[in-house]
Amino acid sequence: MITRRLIEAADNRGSIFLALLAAAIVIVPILHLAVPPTSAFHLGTSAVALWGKYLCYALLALSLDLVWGYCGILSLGHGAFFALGGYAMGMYLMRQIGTRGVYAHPILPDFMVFLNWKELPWFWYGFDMFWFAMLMVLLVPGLLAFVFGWFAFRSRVTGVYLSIITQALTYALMLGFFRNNFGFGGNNGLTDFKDILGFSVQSPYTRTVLFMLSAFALALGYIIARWVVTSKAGKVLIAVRDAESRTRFMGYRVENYKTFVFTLSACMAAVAGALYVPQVGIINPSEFTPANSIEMVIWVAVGGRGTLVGAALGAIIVNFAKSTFTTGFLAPYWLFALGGLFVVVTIFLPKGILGLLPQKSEDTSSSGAPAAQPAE
Amino acid sequence: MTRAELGSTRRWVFALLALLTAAVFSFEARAQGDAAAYAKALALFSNDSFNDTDTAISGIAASGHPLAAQIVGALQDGRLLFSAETKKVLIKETSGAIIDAGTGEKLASEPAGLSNVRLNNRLRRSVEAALGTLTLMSPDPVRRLEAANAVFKSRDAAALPAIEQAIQKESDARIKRVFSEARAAIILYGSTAKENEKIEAISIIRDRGDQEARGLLAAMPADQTPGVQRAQAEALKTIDNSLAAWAVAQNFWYGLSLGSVLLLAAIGLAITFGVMGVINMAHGEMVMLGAYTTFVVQEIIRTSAPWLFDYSLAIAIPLAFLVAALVGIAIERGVIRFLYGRPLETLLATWGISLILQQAVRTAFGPTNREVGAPHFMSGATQLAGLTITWNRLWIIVFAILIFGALLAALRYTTLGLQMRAVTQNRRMASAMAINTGRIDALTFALGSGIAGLAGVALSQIDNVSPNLGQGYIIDSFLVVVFGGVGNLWGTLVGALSLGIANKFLEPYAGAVLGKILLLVAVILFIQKRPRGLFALKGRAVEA
Amino acid sequence: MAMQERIDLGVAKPHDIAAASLLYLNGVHVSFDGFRAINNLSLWLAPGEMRAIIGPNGAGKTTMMDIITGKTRPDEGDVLFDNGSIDLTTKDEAAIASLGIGRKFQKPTVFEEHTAWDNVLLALKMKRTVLANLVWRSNSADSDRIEEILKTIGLSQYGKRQAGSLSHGQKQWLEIGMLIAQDPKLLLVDEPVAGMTDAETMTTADLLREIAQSHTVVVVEHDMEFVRRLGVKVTCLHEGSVLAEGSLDDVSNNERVIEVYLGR
Amino acid sequence: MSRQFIRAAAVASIAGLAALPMAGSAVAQDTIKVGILHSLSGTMAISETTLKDTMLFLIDGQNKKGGVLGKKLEAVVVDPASNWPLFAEKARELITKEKVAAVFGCWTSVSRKSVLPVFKELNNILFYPVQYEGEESERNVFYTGAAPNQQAIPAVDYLAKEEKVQRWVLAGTDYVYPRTTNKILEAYLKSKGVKPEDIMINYTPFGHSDWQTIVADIKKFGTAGKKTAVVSTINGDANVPFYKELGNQGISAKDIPVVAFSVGEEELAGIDTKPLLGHLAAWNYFQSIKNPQNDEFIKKWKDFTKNPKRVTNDPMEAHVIGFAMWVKAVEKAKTTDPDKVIDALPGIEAPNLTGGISKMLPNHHITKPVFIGEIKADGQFDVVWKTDGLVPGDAWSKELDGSKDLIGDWVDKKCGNWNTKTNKCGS
Repeated sequence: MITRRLIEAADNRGSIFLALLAAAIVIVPILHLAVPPTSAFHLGTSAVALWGKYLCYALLALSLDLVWGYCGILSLGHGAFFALGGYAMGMYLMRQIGTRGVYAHPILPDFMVFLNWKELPWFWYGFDMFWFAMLMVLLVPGLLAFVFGWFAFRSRVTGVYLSIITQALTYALMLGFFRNNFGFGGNNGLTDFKDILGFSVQSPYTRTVLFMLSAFALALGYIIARWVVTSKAGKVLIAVRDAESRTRFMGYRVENYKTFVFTLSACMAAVAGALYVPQVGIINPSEFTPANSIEMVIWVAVGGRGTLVGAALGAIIVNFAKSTFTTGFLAPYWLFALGGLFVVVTIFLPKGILGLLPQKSEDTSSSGAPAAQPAE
Repeated sequence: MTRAELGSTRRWVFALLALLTAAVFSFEARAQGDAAAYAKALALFSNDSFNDTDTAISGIAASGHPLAAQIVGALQDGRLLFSAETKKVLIKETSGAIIDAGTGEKLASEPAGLSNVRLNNRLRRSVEAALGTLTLMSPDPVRRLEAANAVFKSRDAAALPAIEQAIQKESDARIKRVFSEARAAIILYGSTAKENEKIEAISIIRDRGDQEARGLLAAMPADQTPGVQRAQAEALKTIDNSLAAWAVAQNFWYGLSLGSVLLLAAIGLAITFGVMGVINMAHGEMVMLGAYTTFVVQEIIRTSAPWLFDYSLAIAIPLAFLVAALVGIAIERGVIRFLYGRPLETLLATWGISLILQQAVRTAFGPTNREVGAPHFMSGATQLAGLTITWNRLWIIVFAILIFGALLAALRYTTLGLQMRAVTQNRRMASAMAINTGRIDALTFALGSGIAGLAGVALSQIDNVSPNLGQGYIIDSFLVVVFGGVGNLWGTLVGALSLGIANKFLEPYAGAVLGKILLLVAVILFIQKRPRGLFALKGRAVEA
Repeated sequence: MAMQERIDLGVAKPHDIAAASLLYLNGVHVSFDGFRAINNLSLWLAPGEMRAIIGPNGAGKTTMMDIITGKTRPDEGDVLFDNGSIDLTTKDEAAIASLGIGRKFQKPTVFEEHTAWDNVLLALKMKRTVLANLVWRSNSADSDRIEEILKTIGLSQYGKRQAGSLSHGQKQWLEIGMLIAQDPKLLLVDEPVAGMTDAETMTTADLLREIAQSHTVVVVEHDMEFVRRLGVKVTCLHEGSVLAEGSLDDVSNNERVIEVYLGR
Repeated sequence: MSRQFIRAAAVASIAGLAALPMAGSAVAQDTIKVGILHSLSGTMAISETTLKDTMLFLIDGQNKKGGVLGKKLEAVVVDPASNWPLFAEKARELITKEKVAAVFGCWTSVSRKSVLPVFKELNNILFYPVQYEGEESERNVFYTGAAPNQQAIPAVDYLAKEEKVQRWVLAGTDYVYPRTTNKILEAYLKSKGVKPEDIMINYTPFGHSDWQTIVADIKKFGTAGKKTAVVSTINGDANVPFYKELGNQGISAKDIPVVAFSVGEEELAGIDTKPLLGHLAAWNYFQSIKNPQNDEFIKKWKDFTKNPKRVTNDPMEAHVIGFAMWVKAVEKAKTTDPDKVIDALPGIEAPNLTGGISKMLPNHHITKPVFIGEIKADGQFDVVWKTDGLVPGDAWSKELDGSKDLIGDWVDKKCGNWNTKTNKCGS
């Protein structure tokens, strides 16, 4: 009965989570658009933009939890997929600027004119079409994850080794995107966006829609992730996490499972990135920094690894704290707080915040067994 | 002798006499004129204008005045003073005494309102050239060598008689060679020399064979005879060939030096990660602490015991080890020991520690870079045949090798090393044999951290001492250890050196950024091929 | 007698032996960093046979299993399966498992966070692809089979317990159950009774004998009582090669075996 | 499931409503808020922390003089943590939540680019104090740092004239500022008759620390017989190892001088300056420039920071000028309303610290003098050359094809990229 109850408990948590998202999708537009700005109940642009960003981060954390929490793959390079998704969206947004750029070039983005480029590089073709850009949002990071995973998992690079080469991957991409010759705007990245599908990215309506889309994407991401982890394949993933070679001896092609979940996760991260870019208005290579990717892991750890909901929650909590901490007199202490969080969570809260929540009495009574140690 | 011839002879004699008289007269006139020119040139110094100073330098140098060398020397060292009011120019001797440059008299006291005669780069070159001509006969061989090099660079035709005289007198073969090179340079750039003289000069320069010789030959005035041009082209080709061969060796040296830096950064990690299996993301911060310790040591020495400055690094080495090791013990006892067997959690916790340490150093020392000076034996470079070897790089390579050797010996021959290996191989068994495993863990971690601290001392010589110092090395260090094979010190050595050398050989073709990217990709691919690195342990123990 | 058989092997054409064996190892060598873990090991198993492997620590028993299951690649030698038709040295673990070779580890390795039921479910013989497992839905045929296996290994009432919370013996049985669920042609069982009580040991022996009726089984074990209870042909390994082969009594009376076990 | 869903949704709605008053607008204050948007942590803290202190110092000084329009100024400090999206978020927070009248901030171009849409959308004012690549003129931004024509081109002119340099190494960190500056310089040098083979361009990544190969290349390039100089747009952290390597490989300023655009007093404080003697920097301000305003400023600054060793530098002066201009503009407009202040700013004059009067131009750049300084042993600069008067900042470089016809004019044309050929805004 434990399994069922566990699933039910998770379901319970999950439905609260989905309900919250649904509520946000309904309430935020009303408060932002319908309630007059003078009212105390009006939700400002900055709050909508901020929460939209948090939701993107939550989706990113969810994708990371899917691989780390359920399959034991600690990716320290998930920022790369997030950023690639963001770049694909950014490229679309750049192409939409058209002649409104400062140099008024009909095709070339400003930074290319600026560097005396004469024609559009081949990899920028097609990004003026929304559908193509959206396809690329999924395809490029997905393909990278697939190829990387295919090689890495087939040669059984695991644990720390994998973490280190994922880090090297995002580091290499960072160096590459910093290069101006690469054709993605170098250090400045892509910015100064105007329209998305003909709507101004700065209008309150677009912002609201983007916020709703982010919430929706998070909900959808959660449902997909949940569907995967509760399927039999999900059981295989957990089996791989806990005893990889045992799984292999039972005839499962572990590398296929890993590649699958890694690719799926990368696509989710990429969608998060694509939604993030129009809301924050910039994508640049610093999103690739390994430090960023490591920070994402702590969101998951704070919320509770292997819980999906916890990961999303952790992302929101940590980023909310970051927004709060980086203003005013607390500003110099933000890194102390973040660093302390890393230490405290790993030592004292191995199950994250969700682990702190009181379990339902029926769960605790029946499971007399000691809780299993989280394994790598 | 015919009349006519006689007449002509007489004419010659007259002419000669006239010439002689004129010469004597002009000599006197020149002496007077010189004194006037000297005074005039000297006065120019007080105008505080770079152009005037330049004129003044050449005027003083040409004057032949006994104080000339002293004045130009003082100018070079910033000891030439002037008074804007009285227009007097004064020399401040190294002893502190003040001499009136016009009269050569010693002044009783330093007048008020003096300022330095300022120099810019162009003037520094003029000073150097002037000083070169003036000090060719200096009794000090070092000065003579400097002078010869200065003339070689300035190629001042006026120095030719002086340098020819100097060649005659010179007994030191090395200086003599530089003198003749300088003479050759003057000949090549002058228009008066004959073809065979020039061809000989070319061969002298060719034998020098370095980059400067090549530059000199390549930029020779264009109006040369075909023979000279041919010799020039051949000499250039010879130099180019030898330079190309040396360039490969030089590149290898750069790679070795980069590799030794990587080795230093990674070797502590080879202990904590390789031997203990602890993913210490705060490793870079240990390096940073070592660098800051060096800074503090130098700061104390600067304020309280400046004569010790050349020993500052030697003093910093044990202190940096100690500081980093103590912080290491604190981290191990405070955090890591709760996380053994959970490598990924360790990674996160130590990353947190690294953030805290960075911000702590930023709060304590400020966010800006800190100045760490180089002791004089670590500044500059030496020429080893065609190789330029910079002293600081050489010392870092030596230092890295010493640390590596010491560590290897410590692990092999000391009790601590033995116990360390015992604990890492079989913790329970070691514990059963009355080894205090907790103590050994702490000490092992302290050793790894301490070595990182030592790396910090070395890196303070070539990199920024800033709170971000460690961040730049952490990814590279991990890659080195993983590439070399975890748990194998030799693997780390080979890994570091081969990555360093590969990087340096890629750099000329791909550029610094792309080279680094290519190398990262290569390492990623390599790890796919050999997941456990170059020197992987095999057998049952690995999977356990 | 063991010597006799080895000579026979030399005379008989390896090809014929391989064709008649489910598992056939000939002249296998493996060394780790210069240490020869397996040294000219030759061994063959007839289909349906049950074989016990004994030998002191470091004799190469586990390494032999690693070789068969594809975890370790031999430096040289033949490892053939299914009447010599399949070369195992070219396959990886998952492929070998799919061919029908199941393995139980020395240290019980069950999926601790899964229930006993799920453990068996994961082992159950069916498609192993990602897609098939994503869309798999529970059905009565599979459930019945799992119930049956749980019953066989005596864990019926523990189906919903987390495997991590089972006792040591129960974990061993669960792992055997998972082997049964895989329905392999060949079962490799590494020290199934280590750490078990005497009663549990005997139950396990009976369980294995039952399994052996429909499967080919290789059991590695130290416990001589247990081996005696199995009552099958015994191979004694030493320093990576076969020292003696025959009935337990023959092997245990073999001089060299005594020498190896007792030392001199 | 569905009942749970509805229940949870209800709970969530209530929680959301309860949290709302917190998001409500701030109450009107009787102070004028000024936003300070400089990184206090992360990689850029090294440069930006000083500018935060400078702003606090300036605001403190203004308040001692009685504030502006009879109100005290209140500094609002945020830490964008060297994270570019966070810059945008913090800018939004400063404007909408804190209701600041103007923001002084940013260092890197990317941070400015990141906040730009926010300032445009919310219509506020940003004073940007750092030398940059130009090619921008925005209504909401006032550029008080140098444009390329106020730093790079005079420096090259100096080298060509005074040092007779004929061969050029353009070395920079690979990002927009060096890329653009080098593009402009390359075009400029070629227009002055320098042959392409006499120009070497090299880019390195941020924080590059192993300069052996590149310095050797420079040495090789520099010993080809023609006088050579390095024009360095190498950024921050990479400079120390670069200069150390130069010194160690025996390249002195006499042989191959290096003129840098990003090395100032603050950076030199972290370098052993012995091997750097004689290398050059081009700035619009040096601490060593002697005049009463500067002396007074340095003294007050040291008092304020309680650190007698604290140095001053060019971006600080830019904030001094920018802040003075903003105060004057607010007083002229008699309001802090951004629209009115933006209109009031062009034409405003404020004394700079080097004895001149800088003026805000219609393109939102200012006039500045240009100085070339040689590095002295004490980490200060000896001014060896300066422009005759003040140089007006060009928003658009005359050397680049894409921008040579563009001008910024927010007074008459109300346009940042007015095309003088087509007489149209933006094309």
